[in-house]
Amino acid sequence: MKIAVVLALITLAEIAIYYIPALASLLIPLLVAFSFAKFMLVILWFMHLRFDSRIFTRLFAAGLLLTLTVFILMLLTFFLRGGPAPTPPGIT
Amino acid sequence: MSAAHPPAEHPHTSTGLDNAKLAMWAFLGSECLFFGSFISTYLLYRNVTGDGPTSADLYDIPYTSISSFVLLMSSLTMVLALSSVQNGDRRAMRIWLMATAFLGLTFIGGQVFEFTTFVEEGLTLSTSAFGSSFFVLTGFHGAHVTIGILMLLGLTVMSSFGRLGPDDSRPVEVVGLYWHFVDIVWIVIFTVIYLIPSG
Amino acid sequence: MAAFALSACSTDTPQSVLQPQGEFARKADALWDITFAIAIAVFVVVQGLLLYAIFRYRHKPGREAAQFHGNTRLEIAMTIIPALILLGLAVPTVATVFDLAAEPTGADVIHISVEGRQFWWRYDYTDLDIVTANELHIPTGQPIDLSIEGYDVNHSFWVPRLGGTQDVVPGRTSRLTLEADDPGTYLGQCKEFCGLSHSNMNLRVIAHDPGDFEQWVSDQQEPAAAPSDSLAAEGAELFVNGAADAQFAGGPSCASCHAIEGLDGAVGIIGPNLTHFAARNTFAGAIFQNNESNLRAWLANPPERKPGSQMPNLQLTTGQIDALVAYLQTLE
Amino acid sequence: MATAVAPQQGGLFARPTAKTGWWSWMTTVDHKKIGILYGVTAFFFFIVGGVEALLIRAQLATPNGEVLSPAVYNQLFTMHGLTMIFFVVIPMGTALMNFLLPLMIGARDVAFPRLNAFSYWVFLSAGLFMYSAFLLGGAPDGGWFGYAPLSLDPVTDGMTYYSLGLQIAGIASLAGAINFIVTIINMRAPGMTLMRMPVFVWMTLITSFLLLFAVPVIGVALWELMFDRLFGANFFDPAAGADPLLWQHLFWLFGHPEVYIMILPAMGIVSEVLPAFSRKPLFGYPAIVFSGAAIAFMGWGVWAHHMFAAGLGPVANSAFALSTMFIAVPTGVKIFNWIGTIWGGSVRLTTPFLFSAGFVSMFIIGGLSGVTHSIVPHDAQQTDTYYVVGHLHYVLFGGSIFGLFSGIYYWWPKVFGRLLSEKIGKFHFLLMLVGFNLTFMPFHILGLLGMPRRQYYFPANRGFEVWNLLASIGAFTIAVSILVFLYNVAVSRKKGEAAGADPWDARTLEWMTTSPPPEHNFDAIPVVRHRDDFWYRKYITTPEGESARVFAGGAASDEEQHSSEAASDEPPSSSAEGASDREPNTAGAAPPESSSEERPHAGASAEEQGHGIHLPSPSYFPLLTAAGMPVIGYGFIYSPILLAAGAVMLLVGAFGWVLEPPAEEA
Repeated sequence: MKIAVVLALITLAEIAIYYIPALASLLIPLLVAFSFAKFMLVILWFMHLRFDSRIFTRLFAAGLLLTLTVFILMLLTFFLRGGPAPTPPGIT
Repeated sequence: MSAAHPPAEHPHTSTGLDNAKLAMWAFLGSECLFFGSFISTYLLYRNVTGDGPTSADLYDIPYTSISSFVLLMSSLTMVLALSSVQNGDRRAMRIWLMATAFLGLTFIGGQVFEFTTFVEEGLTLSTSAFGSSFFVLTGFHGAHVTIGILMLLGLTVMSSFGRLGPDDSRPVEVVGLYWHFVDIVWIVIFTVIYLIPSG
Repeated sequence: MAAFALSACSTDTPQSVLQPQGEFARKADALWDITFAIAIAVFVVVQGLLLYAIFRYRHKPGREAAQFHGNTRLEIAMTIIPALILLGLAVPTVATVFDLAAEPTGADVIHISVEGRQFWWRYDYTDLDIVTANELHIPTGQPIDLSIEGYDVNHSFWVPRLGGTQDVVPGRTSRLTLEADDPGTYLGQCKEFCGLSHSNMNLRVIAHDPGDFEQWVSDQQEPAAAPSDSLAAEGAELFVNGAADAQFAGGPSCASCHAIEGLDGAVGIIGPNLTHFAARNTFAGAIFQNNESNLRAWLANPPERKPGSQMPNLQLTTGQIDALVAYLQTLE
Repeated sequence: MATAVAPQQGGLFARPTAKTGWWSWMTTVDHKKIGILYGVTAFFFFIVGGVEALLIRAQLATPNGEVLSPAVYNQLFTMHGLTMIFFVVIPMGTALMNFLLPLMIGARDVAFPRLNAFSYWVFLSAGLFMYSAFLLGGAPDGGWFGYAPLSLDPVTDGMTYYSLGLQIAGIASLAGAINFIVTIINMRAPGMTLMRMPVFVWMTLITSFLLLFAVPVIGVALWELMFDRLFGANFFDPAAGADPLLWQHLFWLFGHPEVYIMILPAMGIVSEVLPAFSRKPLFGYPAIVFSGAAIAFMGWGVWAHHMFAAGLGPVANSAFALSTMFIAVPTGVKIFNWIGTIWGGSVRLTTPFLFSAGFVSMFIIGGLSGVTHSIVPHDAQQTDTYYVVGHLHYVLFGGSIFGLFSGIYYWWPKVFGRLLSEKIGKFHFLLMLVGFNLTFMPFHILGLLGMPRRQYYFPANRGFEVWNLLASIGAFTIAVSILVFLYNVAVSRKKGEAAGADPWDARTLEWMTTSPPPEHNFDAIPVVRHRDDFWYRKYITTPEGESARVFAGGAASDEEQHSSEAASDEPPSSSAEGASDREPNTAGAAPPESSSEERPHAGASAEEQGHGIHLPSPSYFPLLTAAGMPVIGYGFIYSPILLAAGAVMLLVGAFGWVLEPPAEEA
């Protein structure tokens, strides 16, 4: 129950900072941090990873970390050279 | 499943862990890559809007926040359902399962409404790469929620016909894992897709 | 292995990557020579060990297998030695990667925009105001800066003796540098599968001495000559307006796809620019010699001669073909 | 899922009970039967893919070949690649895994028997679905790599079949991978710690993890392709500002791990076969295991080396060149360890051993040519030429297929109870080795001479003629060698030597039980005390480091042609009986006495132990559920009605699956 209250509060905070202009420069890091917090709360408590076998944690973490690594690398190969197909062709 | 013969006892396993639960966690690990691919596609294309509307034109943050909150709360009811059955209260479990399914349905209803609005404002699957990646990513998430709802209703029905077994919380726990996962995927989608403004 | 030596000596292998004829192909080849030598050495040692072990330790009555599970020192050595060899390869590789990627600079560098299309190549000499197809003319002894542009599907530009490969990706512009040591014709081909006539998407690079290249450039910059005789004039008329008969009229004319500088109304951009068509040795993805009989066969039914060709069968009559061929052959 | 319920007799959800006949094969959930189904199906597709290859080689035997039209040629090379990868090498590995995995870890079945059956039927559906495209307007023709935007080309439905068919095959792989992972983690016999597992089991585990993580990536790419083709989405259409390179990234993010998915099981087989016939433990077991894991892990960081010519820029190219080079290190470790395994052994040159040695030998070549690809500037010359085709066949044919044949010869007696002929087998090996090198060595030369791949003809006068002709002759030699294998199978079925439980004097648990194994695998689950446990039940290691057979009387001997009772306390005296230290290729060897031994009825022997061995009953629902998938596929292409029908099949199948009773009284 406590976890649920925390989750609700974080969501409220997320929306709040979206509308506070003073925090504009911090917006993305803050949002990512909040999102990460919610993510961890759900998997650790709601999905019992905190109390359950380490094997489950490893299975899930393997997929999650692989996803992060591989797709960050992939997106880097695009954005280091200016994003997707920067010169759309005129003719099809 | 393998050793599911009466009397129902936990089958012997090398690790002492339940097979179905282990399978579900492995599947969720796999799902990370699935949604990771779609989210990466979206991140690549979020500004490729062509002549169509952009995310800034479309997103209604308060609206989506509410539906996100609904989905988040459905995780709570799912936890309550599991703890009910673990305490032996199957009636309470069914109520909480129904509540979870109801919240899920509310979320799906919200998504259908959102999609309709976007289409009216001129964003369809074929408007732009942004449109394609948005609809397919959120659509696949919606499909996951829908499958979750079907499983929740299935559990409820089976429980009322006494086909879940007397003390058996395993199916509820396994479906619960799936449900929570779908929820955390939405946490990521809500933050990365809706909240972080496109630059 | 003798086969490799053989192929390196033979002279009738115009697309061999083992016979570089230019600076950029030579850099790749130099790396290959090192790598190949190391690979052969490793192959001989490892394969030798394997065969030796099998025959030395084959079963004979009375032989007992020694029961050991491993040897930590040996295993560590087996990990470190290959890693060191690879490190030795990595350094020149990375250096060459950056070397080849560097954009050539200088006032005399020729910039050409290369576009791969189904199934031919379009070259636009951006500074010289020349557009041509399939046959790329370059001067010898200087780097040519190619900007590789996509159009319809993926292709890949490749002239093995002069330089590496660059994929053509629609929506993207990439670079490739070529250089030829000596005058001559160098063959190349589209390398990325691009549909029915992928095999028919050839290209040629024709390298000239710098003086000859100047001459070629000034020839190309001239507009097409006016048709000299009446048959050719009829062909030019047909080219722009199509024929008056039922099949051709109102449909596409040659000029809806092809441009000819100096011929009013011929400004199409879908097919190759034909301003100096008769000066080319080959046509249609450099697969046909540019002569009258090939040209006639081509005009009679392009998709049959080159499957999947974007140029449709226009149901031309023999008379129309006569006129068009006569005109095209005036386009020196 | 299905949990304890009072068994309901009859009715809608009654489970089938057939133990023999074709219906029993349709409804089986026995991992051994499913393994055989996988093997037979994969071999069928091997023949089909092989015929496609022969047609291609017939076309390319001479310059300007006119055997095939370009449209047909493009379909054939596409389907050859898809077939060999998705419907031959992977499922052939799965066949062996299915049959052997539970036996090797001392389990009665996999963790989810019905899911296992489901995987098979989905795999079969995917294959039939893909091939039905030939009859329905044209097979996929955009290459197995399906590069967009060419794969968006709407001329035929071929690439729609590609996007849906591979998706279905992916579901099969994913279900199988999850099943194997859970089985290996959870179903090991007592004492079977991870580091006591046979290497084949390790490689299965690693392969399954690769599939688990790689399949969703290609799944997403295929969904996106399907949405582009069918519903006008813009994932890969450059006209809408989309970047076709996204397809290449997603495809190779899957495609490179896929290479290891195909080679690691073969590496596992070799790591079983070499020790068995060298009569030595595997050299450097931990190194082999960890290098396998390292290859799998590093395999995720090298995908862009398939895109060196795509214009990623020098930084990305250098980074991927480095990661590619260093993946050669763990691969090299494996090769050295295999040589170390043979070193000092007492090597019996049996057919399985020869195929394994052939694997190592050919894989050295494939590995070295792989290293040459990482030299980016020269890769720019090799890429998309026959050099690459040569390399990949040295890895996938010289590697995977040789390894799989090694496994087939090695485990054939376990699966069918009869040995394959050694004489014919060795002939098969020789012919295949010669044919293979004759086919694919010239490919390297052709590539260096500048012949691009995926060409429906090659022109004369470019120096390609001789090598192409040699390659075509080689291809037909391989075909003959496959006929020799089929002849061997036919001979073995009729008059093959009875195998007994342990014809090779092998090391791992599957040889403890009868050949073929009983439905419940082991009368009593063995307790594992060693790596290569079965070996240490038969032999002790003397203080001099040599092995000595353990007799009932305690005497040790290295003589052949005797049978002995294994020194084992569990199961008491029965299972290892008939283990004979006999070379099947020494002609005239007496058939082991165990071949005629009758095993006690499964139930009876189990009753003696005081536990009923309850194996799950067969089930209709995996088949029904799986059959819904291609129907959905056709629905996407042709009609919403079919789509609905497929969805109904899927749902009914799933509900039946959940609701059927766990077992039926036989």
